[in-house]
Amino acid sequence: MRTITEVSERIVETPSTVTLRFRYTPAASPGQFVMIWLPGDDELPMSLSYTGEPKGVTIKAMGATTRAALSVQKGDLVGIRGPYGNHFDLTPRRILLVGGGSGTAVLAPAAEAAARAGSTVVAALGATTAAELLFVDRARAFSNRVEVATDDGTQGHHGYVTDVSQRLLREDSFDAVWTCGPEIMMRKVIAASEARHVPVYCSMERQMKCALGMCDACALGPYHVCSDGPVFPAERLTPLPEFGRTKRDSSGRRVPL
Amino acid sequence: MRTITEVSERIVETPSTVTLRFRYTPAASPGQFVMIWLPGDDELPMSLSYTGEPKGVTIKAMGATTRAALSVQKGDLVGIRGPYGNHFDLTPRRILLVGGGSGTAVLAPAAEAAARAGSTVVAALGATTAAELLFVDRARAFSNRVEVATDDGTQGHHGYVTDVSQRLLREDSFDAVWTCGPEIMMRKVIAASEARHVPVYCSMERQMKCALGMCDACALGPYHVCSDGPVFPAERLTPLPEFGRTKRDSSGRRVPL
Amino acid sequence: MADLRTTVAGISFRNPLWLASGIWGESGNSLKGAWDAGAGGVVTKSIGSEPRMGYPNPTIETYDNWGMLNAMGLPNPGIDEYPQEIGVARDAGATVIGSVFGADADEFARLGERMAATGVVALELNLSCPHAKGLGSEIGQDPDQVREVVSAVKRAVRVPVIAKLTPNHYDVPLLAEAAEKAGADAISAINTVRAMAIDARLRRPVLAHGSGGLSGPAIKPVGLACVWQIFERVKIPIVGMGGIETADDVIEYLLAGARAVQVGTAVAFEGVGVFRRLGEELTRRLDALHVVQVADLVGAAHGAPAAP
Amino acid sequence: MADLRTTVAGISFRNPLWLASGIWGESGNSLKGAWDAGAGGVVTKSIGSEPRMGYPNPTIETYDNWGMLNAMGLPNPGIDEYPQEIGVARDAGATVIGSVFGADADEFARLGERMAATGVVALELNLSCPHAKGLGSEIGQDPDQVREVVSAVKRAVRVPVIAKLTPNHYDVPLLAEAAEKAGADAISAINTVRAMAIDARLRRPVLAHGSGGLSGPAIKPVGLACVWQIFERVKIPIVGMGGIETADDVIEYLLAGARAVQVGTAVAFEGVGVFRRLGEELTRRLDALHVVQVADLVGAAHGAPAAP
Ligand SMILES: Cc1cc2nc3c(=O)[nH]c(=O)nc-3n(C[C@H](O)[C@H](O)[C@H](O)COP(=O)(O)OP(=O)(O)OC[C@H]3O[C@@H](n4cnc5c(N)ncnc54)[C@H](O)[C@@H]3O)c2cc1C
Ligand SMILES: Cc1cc2nc3c(=O)[nH]c(=O)nc-3n(C[C@H](O)[C@H](O)[C@H](O)COP(=O)(O)OP(=O)(O)OC[C@H]3O[C@@H](n4cnc5c(N)ncnc54)[C@H](O)[C@@H]3O)c2cc1C
Ligand SMILES: Cc1cc2nc3c(=O)[nH]c(=O)nc-3n(C[C@H](O)[C@H](O)[C@H](O)COP(=O)(O)O)c2cc1C
Ligand SMILES: Cc1cc2nc3c(=O)[nH]c(=O)nc-3n(C[C@H](O)[C@H](O)[C@H](O)COP(=O)(O)O)c2cc1C
Ligand code: FES
Ligand code: FES
Repeated sequence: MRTITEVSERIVETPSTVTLRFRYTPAASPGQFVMIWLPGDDELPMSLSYTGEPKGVTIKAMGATTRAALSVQKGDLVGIRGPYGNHFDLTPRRILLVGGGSGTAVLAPAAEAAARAGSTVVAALGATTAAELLFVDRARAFSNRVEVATDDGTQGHHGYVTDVSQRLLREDSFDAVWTCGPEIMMRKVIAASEARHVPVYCSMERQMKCALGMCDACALGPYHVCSDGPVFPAERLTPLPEFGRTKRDSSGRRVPL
Repeated sequence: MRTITEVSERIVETPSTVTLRFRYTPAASPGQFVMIWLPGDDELPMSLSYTGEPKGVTIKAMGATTRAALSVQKGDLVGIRGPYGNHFDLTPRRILLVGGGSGTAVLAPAAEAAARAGSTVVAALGATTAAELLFVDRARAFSNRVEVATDDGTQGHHGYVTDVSQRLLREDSFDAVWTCGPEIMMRKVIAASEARHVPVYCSMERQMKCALGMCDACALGPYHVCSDGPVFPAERLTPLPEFGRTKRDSSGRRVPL
Repeated sequence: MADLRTTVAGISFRNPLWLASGIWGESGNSLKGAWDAGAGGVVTKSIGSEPRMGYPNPTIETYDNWGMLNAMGLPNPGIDEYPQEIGVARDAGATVIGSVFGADADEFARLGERMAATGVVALELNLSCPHAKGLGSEIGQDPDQVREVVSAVKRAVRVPVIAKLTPNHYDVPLLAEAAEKAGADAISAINTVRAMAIDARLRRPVLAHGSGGLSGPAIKPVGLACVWQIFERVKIPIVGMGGIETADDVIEYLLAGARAVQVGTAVAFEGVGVFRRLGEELTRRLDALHVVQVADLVGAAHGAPAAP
Repeated sequence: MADLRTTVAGISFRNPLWLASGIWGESGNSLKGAWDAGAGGVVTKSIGSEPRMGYPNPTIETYDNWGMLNAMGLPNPGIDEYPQEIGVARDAGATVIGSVFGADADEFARLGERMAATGVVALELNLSCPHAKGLGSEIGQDPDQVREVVSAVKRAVRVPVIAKLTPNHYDVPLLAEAAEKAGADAISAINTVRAMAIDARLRRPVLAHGSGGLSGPAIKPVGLACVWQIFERVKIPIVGMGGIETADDVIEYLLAGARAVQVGTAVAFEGVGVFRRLGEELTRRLDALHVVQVADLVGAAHGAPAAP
């Protein structure tokens, strides 16, 4: 059962990233994802970047389909099913957000909800370049400490967002770290946090087909990212030989990340 | 969806009639029927002679299958689906019951419920012979006027139950007549009641297969007895050329009643 | 307001929603009833040469709201008695399609001729009952026999001939092609899907006949696949069915390639009011989709694959 | 307490509840997961000679709680890579059945040989995928080709060979007979039912591939009919499947003639916990019915027609 719904708003977030908003009424929690079908093209897993009405996804052009998704216009029809998967634990506490690139898409609504529920959120957001930084303004609304990093130094720290998060972990104390981004980045976040005994929750991405915990496309060690995740506590990921190293392609073969 | 249920009690009502009681929880109203499957044998429509728990049907040996039904014992498994069809209107008023043979089976629970709801019930019950009179004691519990007739004069009026009901209609005044029995009997009841402007409700019987208003086995004029009936106001029946004259056999051919 | 009329094999129907064979079609009064309730055409119960009692009960099993299993066993009053039933429906102005079944081409031709003589607008050949040995199903699974039967009937009658196909075949369009080659004017699909119910506690099949045919929502995806594939392989019009309950179901069948549809099990689940509701819903839905007439949708999903 | 153990083709299984092919079977960890969750046997994803990406998304459509449509397109890592996955499952002690698909008898034989070499207890030949042209379905609908493929594989391997059949045929037992004659050690049935979903508003098929295969509760009556009919025509054991969700579903398949069953779609609807729940429910239900062992139910509904 898909719901065919109209894109009610299209927001260009960065040169490579757009947000699509649409009416889709099933209840969703931050961290969950939907399968979004671009009729005539592929169907993709996308975290909800807005979990209230109208819901929204924020898509970064990575390959053919996500590039096609960028050309979806207001009024176009898309197919939505879900939401699927687990979500972030919103118990109030001190949370450090570490977002890399489009990874910030799933962290933003979670942080918003956590802040509303009484959490204190500090955000470290990274991108290749200033123009690609995502949701910095949105982060300023839920956090009074937002630090950014760019690979080319065009804004904030010149270097990796993990440099920033490492510093924040030293300077401040946190009850939890939430992160989403390239796995190599998340590995670094985990290493730094573990050193300080702060639990880390990673939002993972894998190829998805069924999103129902059936087809094995998203198999990650003993887990299915679609139904056991996408949010995993770090201690479940670090023992996995594939974490940060390999994924499976559409055929199920292991390939380097 | 059938429910397979155990016969919890078996009561021999007359030499040709037994009641089977069984647990079957779906709510039912007096007048409704179930399809009762005797595994290894046929499935038959039977009015509920008890609509509360345990429910019950009262079966008279007519042909091969109903004869087989008589040998069902306590503890045997039967399949039940339903209840199907409409039911008697239980608004309190003065009701005359005219039951012929096993027709009394469906009238008894209806009269009980009506009496409980405040109706006054007068009952005229007929059978071929005294031993075949059905539910006379049960009728005495809900009615302070129960009159019987037997074809052979072994009890009550010697002759047809319609002689009795005609007299009662003359002697007393009624808001409604409920009847079930051979159609020729019901035609007579209708004629006498119409003369006195008392509306009549007849519980009809036809061959049934689906009981879902689909297969046409129970077609009666423009009606399906299973879904439009089995209870019909007389004015719907009298215009039908088949009423009291023909029925359809299993092939759908019209045959004399 | 969208125009619901449709034309199949040169015959025009006031709407595309026909009563399916075997539902309400044993008696003329019921055919009339379905017509009065808004059906665009009414297909008779499948009629044979002789009266047939059908199988003993249980003849039906239901599955929640998604399916129904039946093995009625083709009960019917036989072609000698049946014309009086059709008379009742025709007197009421109904557009009647006469369904027949037989054991071989000769019997189909003789029955077809007599059925055509009752004044039905078209014949539907039941080549597809999944639970009546020797009566349609064996014929209906063999392209050669389909061709023979259709040819024989075509020689015998002048009304359009619709070949009703089974889904229980590895290549349903092959059967449709055989029918088309033999001169069939239209295809209808699908009949029920071969199936069975067993009771775990009683350790026996539920239906007296053992196996039966599955109908209702569960077979809509099966019917759509058949209609889609038939549409790609024949030119004659298709009447689609299997599990139709909503206006969207109707539209899906039209998009797959049907010019009209039939409704069966929904009559049991909802009552004959389903025809009026579906007609109204369909009009509203077509209006909302800016579709002017039913014909504009026929086969319109072909050539629009879901992915490049 | 009832004994859930069962034997199929001389191999003994701790219970009759196997993981069906194509569900959780692409990775060794998942096979291990299903085993750890209580499955009595785990069937691998159908593996081919080369890595295959499968069809693009959408590959799935669901229907409330009664069915699912899929056209995955047989994605699989290929037989070169796959042995390492089986290794993971075998190391965990799982009883693994290796499923393979191919375009002809030669390919099946070569694949079967390599699959057998991984140490699986049996092979399952996927002769029945309804939506992959040239890969099993055409072979699986032709008794001659079924015979050829099974013979070729039997010559190539020593482990038992299970032929998995399609329900999309007018005479499924005919295919079973062909497999039996060619030396198959068991039959498994059914694969999915050919079906399709179309979106009324978008005017296009939902699945990227167009058509797909229906699974889940909706096809249980279809699977039961197939197993029943196969049981009446062959002597080799049968592994039944299609829509199993409850202990009674399992019992019905056993009564129809299956010695074991497979569970697929229920894993999506309920999670892998379905194996533990089914095992517990089955034990309780068998106890209540005074059934001592699974074997006592196999085929027990035959010879008990519902009506005289
Ligand atoms: C649960 C979940 C939530 C997601 N949420 C978002 C989101 O909110 N915003 C967003 O932009 N994307 C998100 N994604 C990722 C998105 O689905 C993929 O980027 C997309 O499938 C790539 O599709 P494509 O066809 O454009 O790229 P492809 O042509 O398939 O690939 C383009 C490049 O990206 C790489 N790639 C593709 N898929 C992935 C992946 N899953 N993980 C890592 N690298 C990949 C390829 O290797 C290649 O280098 C999410 C994925 C999952 C599983
Ligand atoms: C809604 C409904 C409620 C019913 N409730 C009861 C009930 O409470 N108790 C009860 O004993 N019976 C009831 N019946 C009737 C019962 O179903 C039939 O008597 C039974 O089907 C006869 O089956 P048989 O195979 O024994 O008889 P058959 O062998 O079919 O016939 C035996 C004789 O009865 C005649 N006959 C068979 N069926 C009918 C019929 N439906 N109407 C009139 N004559 C018939 C035959 O013509 C023949 O003379 C009900 C029927 C319906 C439709
Ligand atoms: C109770 C019943 C009886 C049927 N009898 C016939 C019949 O006599 N001839 C025929 O061609 N099809 C018969 N069918 C098949 C229907 O006409 C139709 O093809 C099928 O049920 C699928 O449509 P549905 O899902 O809307 O019911 C029968 C179906 C049912 C449920
Ligand atoms: C997503 C999915 C993938 C499947 N892949 C395969 C496969 O690769 N090989 C195979 O033989 N059967 C495959 N099947 C068919 C199942 O093994 C099983 O025969 C069918 O789904 C019926 O069982 P179920 O109703 O319990 O799912 C697949 C089914 C599904 C739903
Ligand atoms: S996407 Fe199919 S199991 Fe996760
Ligand atoms: S019994 Fe089938 S319509 Fe009444």
